[in-house]
Amino acid sequence: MIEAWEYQVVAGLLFMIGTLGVLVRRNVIVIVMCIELMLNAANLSLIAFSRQWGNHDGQIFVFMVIVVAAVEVAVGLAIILRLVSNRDTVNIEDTSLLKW
Amino acid sequence: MTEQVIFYVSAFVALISAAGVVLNVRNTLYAALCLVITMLSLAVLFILLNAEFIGVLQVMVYAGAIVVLFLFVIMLLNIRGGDMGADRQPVLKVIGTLLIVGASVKLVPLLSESRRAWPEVGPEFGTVRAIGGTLYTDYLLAFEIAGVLLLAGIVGAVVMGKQRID
Amino acid sequence: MEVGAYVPVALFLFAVIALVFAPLMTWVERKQSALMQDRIGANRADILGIKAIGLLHPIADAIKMITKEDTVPDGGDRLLHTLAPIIATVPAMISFAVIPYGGSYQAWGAEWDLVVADLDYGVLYIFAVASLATYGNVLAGWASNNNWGMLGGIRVAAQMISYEVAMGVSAVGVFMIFGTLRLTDMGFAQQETFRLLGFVEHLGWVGAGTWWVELIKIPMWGIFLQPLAFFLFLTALMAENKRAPFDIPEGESEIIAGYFIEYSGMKFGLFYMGEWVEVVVISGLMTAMFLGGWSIPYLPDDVLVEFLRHGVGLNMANVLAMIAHVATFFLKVIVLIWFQQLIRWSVPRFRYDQVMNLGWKILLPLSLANIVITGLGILIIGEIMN
Amino acid sequence: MLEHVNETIRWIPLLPLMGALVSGLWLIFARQELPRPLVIGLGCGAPMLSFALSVREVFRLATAFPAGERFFIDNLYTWISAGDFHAELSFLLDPLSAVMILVVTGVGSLIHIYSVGYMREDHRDDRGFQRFFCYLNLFTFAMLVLVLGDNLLVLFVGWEGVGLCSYLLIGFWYLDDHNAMCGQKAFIVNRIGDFGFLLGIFLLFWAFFEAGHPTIEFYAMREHVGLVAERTVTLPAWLGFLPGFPTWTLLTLAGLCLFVGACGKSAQLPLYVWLPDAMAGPTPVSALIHAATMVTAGVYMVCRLSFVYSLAPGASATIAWVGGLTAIFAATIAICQKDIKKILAYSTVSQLGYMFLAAGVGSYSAAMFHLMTHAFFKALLFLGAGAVIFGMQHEQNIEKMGGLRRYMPWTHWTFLIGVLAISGAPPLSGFFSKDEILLGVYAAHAMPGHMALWWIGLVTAGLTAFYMFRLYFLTFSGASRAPMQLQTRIREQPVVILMPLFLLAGLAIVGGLVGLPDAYGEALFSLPSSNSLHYFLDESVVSATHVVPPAREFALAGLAVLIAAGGAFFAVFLYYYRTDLVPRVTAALRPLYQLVWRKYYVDELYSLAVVRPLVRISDAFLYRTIDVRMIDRLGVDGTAGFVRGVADRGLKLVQTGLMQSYVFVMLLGSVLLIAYLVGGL
Repeated sequence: MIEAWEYQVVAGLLFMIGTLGVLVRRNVIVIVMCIELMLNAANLSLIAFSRQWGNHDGQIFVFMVIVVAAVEVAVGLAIILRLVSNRDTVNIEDTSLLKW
Repeated sequence: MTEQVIFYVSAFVALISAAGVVLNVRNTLYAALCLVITMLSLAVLFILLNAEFIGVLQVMVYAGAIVVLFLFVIMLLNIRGGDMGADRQPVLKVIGTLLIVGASVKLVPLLSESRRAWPEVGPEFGTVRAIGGTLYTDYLLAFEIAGVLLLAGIVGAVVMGKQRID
Repeated sequence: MEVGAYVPVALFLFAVIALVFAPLMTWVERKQSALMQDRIGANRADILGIKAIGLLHPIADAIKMITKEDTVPDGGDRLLHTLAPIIATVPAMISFAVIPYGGSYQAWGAEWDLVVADLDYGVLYIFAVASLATYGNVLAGWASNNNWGMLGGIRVAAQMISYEVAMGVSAVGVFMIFGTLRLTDMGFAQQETFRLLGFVEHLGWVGAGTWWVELIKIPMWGIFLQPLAFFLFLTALMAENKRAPFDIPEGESEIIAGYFIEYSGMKFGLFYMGEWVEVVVISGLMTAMFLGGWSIPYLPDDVLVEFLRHGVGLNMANVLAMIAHVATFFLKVIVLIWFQQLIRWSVPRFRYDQVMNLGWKILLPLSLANIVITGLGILIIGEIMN
Repeated sequence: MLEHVNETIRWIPLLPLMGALVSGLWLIFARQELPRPLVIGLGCGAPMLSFALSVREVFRLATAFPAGERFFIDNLYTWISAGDFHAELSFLLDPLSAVMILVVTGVGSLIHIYSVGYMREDHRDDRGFQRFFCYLNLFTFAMLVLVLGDNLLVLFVGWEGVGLCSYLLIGFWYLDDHNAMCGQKAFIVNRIGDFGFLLGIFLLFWAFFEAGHPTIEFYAMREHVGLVAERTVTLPAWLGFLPGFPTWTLLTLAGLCLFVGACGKSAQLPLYVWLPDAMAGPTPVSALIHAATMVTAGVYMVCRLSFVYSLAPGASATIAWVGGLTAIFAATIAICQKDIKKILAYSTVSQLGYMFLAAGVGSYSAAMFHLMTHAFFKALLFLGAGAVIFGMQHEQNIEKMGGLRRYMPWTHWTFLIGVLAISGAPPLSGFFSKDEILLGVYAAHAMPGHMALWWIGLVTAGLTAFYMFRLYFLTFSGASRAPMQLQTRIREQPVVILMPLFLLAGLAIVGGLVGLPDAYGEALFSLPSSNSLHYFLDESVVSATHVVPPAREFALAGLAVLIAAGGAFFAVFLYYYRTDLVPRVTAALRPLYQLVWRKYYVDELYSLAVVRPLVRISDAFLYRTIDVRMIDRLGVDGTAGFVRGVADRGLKLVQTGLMQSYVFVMLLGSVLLIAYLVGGL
């Protein structure tokens, strides 16, 4: 029998992998993908909790997260398109203008 | 027994392909494909957790739309490589990686301490009707705000995507 | 339902879909186009001089496809190039699993449900699985290392994402009417009839049981309850299928053949097979949602079984009903396939901007309007009924 | 208490609100006036409709239910809900508020109509016409909320609302600095009173909360007031000079605090100073707000809370004495004034003093009666004065008028009726109401010094007759003292101005009959209980009963009439027959005249004792030291400078612009936090 904590372990590891990706990768598109991984880790965790408590609140949260993710990707990728057309790069380290 | 096998296989695939997203430094497209596989395995886990509607939604939205968008952009920009240029902050990243690895190692024993029995859930749990019922009553405001958010997202994407901003 | 009951059913289904319908489609398509273009059409292939109105062509095609050389372009991605056609074909096939092609029958102590997987979220399953097929086409374009191919892939991605929205939203009206996403439930619901003029009685204009009110009865088919949704949904599904007039990802005149430009042999054939299977899936789904599924108009299942059992006994009555229903279902599917062919060979290919305009500016607003109208209708009818 | 829900009540205040909103929002967003007829229709239609509704509902209230059940309630929604405490936004129509809404909407409608004529040629300000009606409607709304509110909070909303409208309307011609200053003065003085009023509300609520009934609804409070009657408070030692030291009942304290608010709103000593200055507003405003309705809010409040005051004799005595002193004090000032509107203003203060006098001795229904009749004849007088001012091309000095009888006969006759009514000439309305007050004072044996108060009332009646007739003769009789070229242009006013005058004159004549004292009714018409207003109001207010034999009642009335007639004859003598005596009399009484003419130097005293020191302290200490030196330099600039210094030297180095360094810091923080939380650190 699989229990809640095993799902949480998977979710936690997935989140760690996503964070690692955001931290080490330099390609903006991949970084956005890794953010998706983190969101999905949270989704898995919420779904597991929803199952654990036997109510639907967690699933509703996941629904909302999916909505937010869709919007975020649409706008984020549009930003990336602008980035490439303006600066011809997808490297996050080339876009450090926003500082003092 | 079947449940265990499905869980371990899906979890393993999810983690491996997630690692694939991160570690695949040479080809962005493969990273996107790894992401799809992660999403699909997560959908399997969701369905295993009786969240069937959300599982299907996961496939529809993440695999069917979001990652396709990624593919679209990768192909539109014709990005054939992966990361480019030299790393400017290697020390930071090494420390961060160590932190993450350390936290991951602590994670398993930490979470395994709190065991709690799975409750039985009825056949209604996780169905479209049940989720819809909750969504349109208790979470109606959140649902409507989500609608507004989507609209804002559409407008934002259109404005950002225009070639020339007047 | 026991597992044993549906394994043969499923096998039967795959056999019908993959091995019969898809090859037949090639023949239908050729014959139809020939008919519409005033040609003779496929009539050359023969075995020992027997031509059988061109029905041998599918076999000839299959042999040709299998024996052709399979090539991968230089600089292409060998793995993805091989995987792509499979990814494009398999989802289409498995999406048939939730479409019921008959009702529920009791024979010899067992219950026979003529559906492979009766899922609570049936329609969504088809949407989800169908959206996966996109990967096959997109990756094919990418893996070919060909500019036309990649343009085709980009077009596929854009078109799929655009029409998925309209597709999902236009179906919502049907979900609201039937109150379910389960296709078998929809099938049972569509066996009912309603009185077209019933509202005059509910409004109290005439007494209960007035003969001309009772006379005009209409089956509760989706197409009658949701006429607008029928056309919107069909349009969106056809756009998802990427066939003419929505075949801009192929766009022979612009980008040669789009995403499968570098394909040959059975891989090429798989793309076509996927499309044909999708045509059948579309027809099946439309039948299940809008045309009453397996039901015979004005003849509910139980009435039919009750009628038959007096002559042949319960078991055989069920079997006969099953046969009649499956035949009805496939008849409707064939009509819809024919209708799609008619459109395909009548309407010229849209321009890219026209496709996008149709999806975002016509289908989506109309679908949203349909939801609002449906909601109002349900409210008003609910008020009248009470 | 039987409750009768009546959801029509809400439309009585809401109609004027809608009128105000439509015209106000239109002005804000369209930046131009609506067509004139539309403004008039909207501005006058709303209060008139409201009046019609009021009449209908009051009629239903009075006829449909037996005494004791006349109680309509209209609950809009629950405004505040905290624990056991619920404050509803609801309206209450009982006999007390019935009288008030009839006066407010009835007199208000007439004044709205009058304003159409009065403001039609006002071009001092662009879009002034519509703005004026917007404010008037808003005022009507606020006043109706005040009188219809079924708890102290709703009453307070209306209370503040009328204050605001008063401010807006006094400073209506704000381009003139003086008018704006007068508006501010009214507002500030009112605020001082409102502070006490709020304290009173809190005290009352606290008392009822402690007694286990956390409520501020009037009828609920009235039901449970017995529980808090015995509660006392101990005064601090430095208040040892107060009577009754060291323990007061809580109700006395609360009643006094509330009365401070009433002093501000109803212009009683020592907070009356704003009302004469409020005459800077257009004359219809003076008639509506500063004579007929708003200033009576304090009287209404005291009557509404009569169940509190009847249990707080100390507070009642204070009210009576303040009212009496105000009455005579303001009457003396009015004798020497030259501005027609200021005379009427001081007369208003004086009459309000009468009302408080009545309320203080427990004759609440007499106070309400006088409130009503005063609304009729004072509105009439003000509107007549407005017509005079209008005819005289905005000349307000009565020494430059005279002989207007020939030019404006109709105005003259209606004005004369008003003068007679306020002087207490039988059988006009003022006679009955003033007599009932004096009778109440005479009979209030429990009140310390009630005979002194009675004499004060009598003298005031004489003074009133004197200064009103002085005003009348100086304005309307004799030869015109205006410049020749102005004399040729004086004309009678149009119908739209005269019509309200006629109606109000009619009311001023017959208005007293609703409260015809029983003794008169018995003697004249053999009606046993002719004082219908008194019996009608008896359900809402806790009235003291006083039994005076009819013979003595007639005798007292005769004495009052005699004194008033004396004052009037004195005025006739001085200002009609022997006008040459006036300068000599004033010269003979020079110091006294000067004192009264300068209004006892009260404004100067306030300026010296309160305003100047306050301004000095505020400017030198609060503004220059606290605000500029400490808050601005140390607080605002200092914090900003400090943050900027820190950020400039250190923090900006953290902002690398490289997203991943931010991610690293976030990661580090989260890991540390989680490690701390799970205790694994």
